[in-house]
Amino acid sequence: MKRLLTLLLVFLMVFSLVGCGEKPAAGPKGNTAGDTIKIGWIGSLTGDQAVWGTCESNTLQMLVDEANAAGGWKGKQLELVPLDYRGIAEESLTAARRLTTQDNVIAIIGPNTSGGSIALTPAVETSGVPAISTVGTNPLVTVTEDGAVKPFNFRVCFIDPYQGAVAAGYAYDVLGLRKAAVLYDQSIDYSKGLTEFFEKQFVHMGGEIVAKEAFNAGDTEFKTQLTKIKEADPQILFLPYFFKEVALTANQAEDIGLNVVMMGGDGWPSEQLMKMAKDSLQGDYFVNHLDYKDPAVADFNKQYMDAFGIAPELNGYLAYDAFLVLKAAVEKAENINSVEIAKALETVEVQGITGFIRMDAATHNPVGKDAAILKIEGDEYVFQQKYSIVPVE
Amino acid sequence: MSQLELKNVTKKFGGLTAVGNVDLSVRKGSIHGLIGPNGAGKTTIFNLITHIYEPTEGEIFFEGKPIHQLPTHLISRAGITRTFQNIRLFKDLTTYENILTACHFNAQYNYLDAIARTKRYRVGEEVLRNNCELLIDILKLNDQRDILAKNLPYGYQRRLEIARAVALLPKMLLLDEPAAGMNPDETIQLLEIIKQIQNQFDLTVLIIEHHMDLIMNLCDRIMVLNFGRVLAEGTPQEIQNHPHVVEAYLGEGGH
Amino acid sequence: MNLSWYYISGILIFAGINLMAVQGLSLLTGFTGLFSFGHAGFMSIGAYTAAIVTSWLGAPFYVSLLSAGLFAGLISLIIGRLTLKLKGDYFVIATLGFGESVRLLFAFLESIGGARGFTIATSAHHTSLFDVVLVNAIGLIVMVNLIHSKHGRNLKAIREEELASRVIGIDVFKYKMSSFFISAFYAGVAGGLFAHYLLFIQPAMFQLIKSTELTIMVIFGGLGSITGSVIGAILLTALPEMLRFLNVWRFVIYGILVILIMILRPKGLMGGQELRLISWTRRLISKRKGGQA
Amino acid sequence: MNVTFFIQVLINGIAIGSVYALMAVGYSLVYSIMSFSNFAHGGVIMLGAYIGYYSGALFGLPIWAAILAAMLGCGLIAITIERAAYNPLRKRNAPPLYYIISAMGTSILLENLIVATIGPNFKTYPPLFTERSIEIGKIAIGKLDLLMLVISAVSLFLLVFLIDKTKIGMAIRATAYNLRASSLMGVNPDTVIFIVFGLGGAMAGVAGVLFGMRYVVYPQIGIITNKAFVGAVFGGLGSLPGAIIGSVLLGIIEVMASAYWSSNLQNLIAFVLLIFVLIVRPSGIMGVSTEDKA
Repeated sequence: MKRLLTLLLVFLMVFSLVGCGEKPAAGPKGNTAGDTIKIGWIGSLTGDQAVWGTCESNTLQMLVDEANAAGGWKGKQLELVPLDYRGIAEESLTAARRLTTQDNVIAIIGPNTSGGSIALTPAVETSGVPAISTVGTNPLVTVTEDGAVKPFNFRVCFIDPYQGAVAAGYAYDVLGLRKAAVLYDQSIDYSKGLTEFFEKQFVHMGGEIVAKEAFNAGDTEFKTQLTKIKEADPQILFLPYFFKEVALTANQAEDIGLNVVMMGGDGWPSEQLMKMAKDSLQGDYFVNHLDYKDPAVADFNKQYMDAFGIAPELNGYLAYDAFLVLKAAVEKAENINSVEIAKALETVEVQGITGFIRMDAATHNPVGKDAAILKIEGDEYVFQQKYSIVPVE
Repeated sequence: MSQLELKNVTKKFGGLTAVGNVDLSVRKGSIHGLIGPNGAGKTTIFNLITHIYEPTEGEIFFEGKPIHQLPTHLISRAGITRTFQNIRLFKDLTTYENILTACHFNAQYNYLDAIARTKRYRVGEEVLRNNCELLIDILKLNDQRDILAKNLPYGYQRRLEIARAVALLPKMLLLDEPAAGMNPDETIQLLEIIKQIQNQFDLTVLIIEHHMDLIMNLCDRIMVLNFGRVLAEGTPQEIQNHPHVVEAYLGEGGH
Repeated sequence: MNLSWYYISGILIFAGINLMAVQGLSLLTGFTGLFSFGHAGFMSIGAYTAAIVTSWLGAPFYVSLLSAGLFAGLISLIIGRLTLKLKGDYFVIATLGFGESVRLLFAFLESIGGARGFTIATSAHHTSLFDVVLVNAIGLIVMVNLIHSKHGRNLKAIREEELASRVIGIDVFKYKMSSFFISAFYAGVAGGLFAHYLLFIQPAMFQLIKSTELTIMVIFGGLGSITGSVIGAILLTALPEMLRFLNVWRFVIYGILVILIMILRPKGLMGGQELRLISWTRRLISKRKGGQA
Repeated sequence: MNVTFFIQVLINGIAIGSVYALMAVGYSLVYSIMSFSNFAHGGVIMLGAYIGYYSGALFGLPIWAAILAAMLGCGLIAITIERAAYNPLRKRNAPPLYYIISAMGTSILLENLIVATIGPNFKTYPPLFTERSIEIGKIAIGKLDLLMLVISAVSLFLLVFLIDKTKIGMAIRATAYNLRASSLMGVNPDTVIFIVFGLGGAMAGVAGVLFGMRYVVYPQIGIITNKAFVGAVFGGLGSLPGAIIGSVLLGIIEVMASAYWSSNLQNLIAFVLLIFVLIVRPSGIMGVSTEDKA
């Protein structure tokens, strides 16, 4: 007993002494760039999100190289420090702790999940380094549960409510459809969020949800849900999830003879979607940030194709915009210091590849970003119109 | 008065009768032998007494109380324990730990006592350790105390298994072929040890064995089984002269 | 390279959280011989319990940890009652089914955030390294004392030979239940620490891979060795961070290391041996004293 | 809901169940011999899907040839895994649960090896049919589903035939009965284990190609085998017919739960049912319960 007590005391004393040093000083000082400007990135290079993560990291490396070739920012060369978090939320916190204090980055871009983006908040707030989420769409990424804005968390994508509402509005208003069905991935918050706000908006406008079915990430068979949906005889089927499952759903809908207009969000567009299910998706719509015919988009697409031999995913465009937003903030800030950059980010305005981005200081979300509605016709995503809506509360 | 009583006990596996209508009565303080050719159902009887198998029919009484519905660990708590034909020691524990573990009945303290290391725990552990030392002395396992059970020579493994059984301070000990694989010297030693512990701990012993010398020297009474049925029962002299036994078992040329 | 203490302490906190769960699992696996692939389930139950207790009831942090452990333990009693009679792999599979069920259930329960997760009130305590060390130290003392008692010995006996244990009067089922309960309690407390470190939890954090990682830590360190579990938890938590220079290859190497340890040191790093840190330091001290005299 | 709906759902269930069955027989074969759950099986299936994809995409092989290539490739891979990760444990008589950990290490290794070399991108098989389904009355059946059902049935039939009726099969069954005793009967357990892993791998190859053809190929598809695993347990570990029946049953139960109750609970029901089945029949539907022998 005595021996153990002694051991315990020694143990505790050592650790509590060291532990005391951990408490942050009042108001973080942040990191200031040295000879180079270090930008951190957290995303998936392994795990089931790696497709999107790899595209983000490729895009950023390409942009960093390009910027360096052009003389860097404010005369300083850039350096990208990419860290893999396997899509596991808690690993993003450890990665952020490292980036902010060991690598002394002036900002973090990523990660690509809401969970990861929320999990790293304590680290960025302790160190005073801004984090710009690429596709973390959960409102809680940038605000707390009480609605207070988190000083160091930003994002460049839509939040869930907006896309869902846009899809509902377009289906009801423009396409004139009244009976909708939804199939969603209940294990990911993106899909749940879109579903919730699609439903709210559609019902509010006077439409009816005739079927609502769910599946879990990793599932590949949706025929039973689709058979149920077919029984309910909807006019439109909303599929708020990512292209891999969208393609499987569309093909399987075809298999069971469910022919109905389908609609989705920004998880849809990908070269892979067309490869897997072009025929099953003819005449279907999705909400997106950008028009693929836009010259800026086309340039980037070509550049990316040349460098990596594969078309970029949506995350590439958003990583691109996160980079532009960061660049604008660095230029705006007096010193290349992370706290000052975070301050500058609050009021930044840039013409991004996914639209015009104006950061809202009260929510740290981009506002005024129009949603584009695209239709799949042949091999093309055909731009229909810009569509915006004020979502119901 | 008999300490252990089997009444019309039957065990069937599927359609096969392993033990059929066996009546057995073991007197307190006696050494009772159980012999018969392989597959005669001897070990099955042990398994039925210790409730490793559920009897298909029949009743088992120990000290007048029915035990055939008690789970195995309560039967040993009631005072019956055993060894195994194919030796089942705690292989990765030392001799000392094997015995110490089996002593656990002799101290009563709960989890909280153990966690807080209360006086009850310390006194209890003291008792256990003393018991354990005593057994190591009696069974002459001093030189083997820190050797892992799996590394012990065969004879010592058998001996350790007996020590572990005796550690429970049982009233009745069932020994399943304790001398199997032993040379004559070791067998004689074993004989002495069994006699000694039977005396010292006031034990009733039920023993399965193929070594006829050992059985005939040791036992007060013997039961002979064949094909799951009782062939004969009696004193060693009676058994040796029993015509059926001579024919069916001893005649086999045996062991 | 200059290492940052903030980064390292972050790893150590996770190592400590894992260690808490691994300690319990070590009792179950290393000392009782039962494998579980469902302990992420108990961790998640602990995490949600602790989060709710502090966020909704405003209870103090350490009270929430205790309730996390107790609630996870309570659930383990129900699950154990139903499944502990199963043999070998069937029990492993039942625990796997339990772990997945719990995760799917949490994702389904909208009142606690469903798949989107649960955010802990900002006023709640934030798990520090000190908390983690303190809780683990208490956990270790309890565990070591338990193992060095007749109850610990009975568990080891069950691990070695179930039938023989029954014959020497050990109530195997009851002891398995206790071991399962204690391991679930530890996992629950680990979940509570985890929730208050991240201040945000979601069901996706408690996938099957988490359960298997915990089991790998126990076996990597060595079955039947608490020291091994400590080493296993710290080393394997830190390993992916240490292997970062390998980029996408780091989990290839991780996999290879796991196989190599099984093949080359099938008993794990410590394999039933305890590092006698105390006697070792004492010897060192007495030697030094001798030298001075 | 009407009869057509029921039949449509039932067909869906059998189609899913047949995929599970193809994956589950590999588990079951290995379990029957080595008594451990081979968690690396999912990884082998994943590799099978890639082999099928590349034999089609790079060498332009037709689908039957791609399946053969995957069977051969996966058979070899499974044997290699046995040699590298399990054989050393067997030589040391390690308890079955050590194998599980080694299997998990292998599964982590395989998934990440593909991520690191081929990359995380999704790969799609070229479409086999332009018209995707045939309609019988009001019921539509996917041609791919049908093809898959046929291939699964044929390969499962061949496997069962092999185990039940041939000399090799008898050796395998003898070994399954008792690994050590079989060597006394003149069967070399090493050979049997070699064959069993080869066969299990070959079945994994078929499953991988069919899976890839019907869905999509990516490094994490091995995770779907968790369901196949549940199917094998349903049926009784180590029993081949059990694995097939259990898997098909699981497929049907899943879709029925989703069709007549709630699709939110589909997976939850599968796992809860798993625990329930184990409680009621601790060795599965076809499994043999064993009594402790003293």
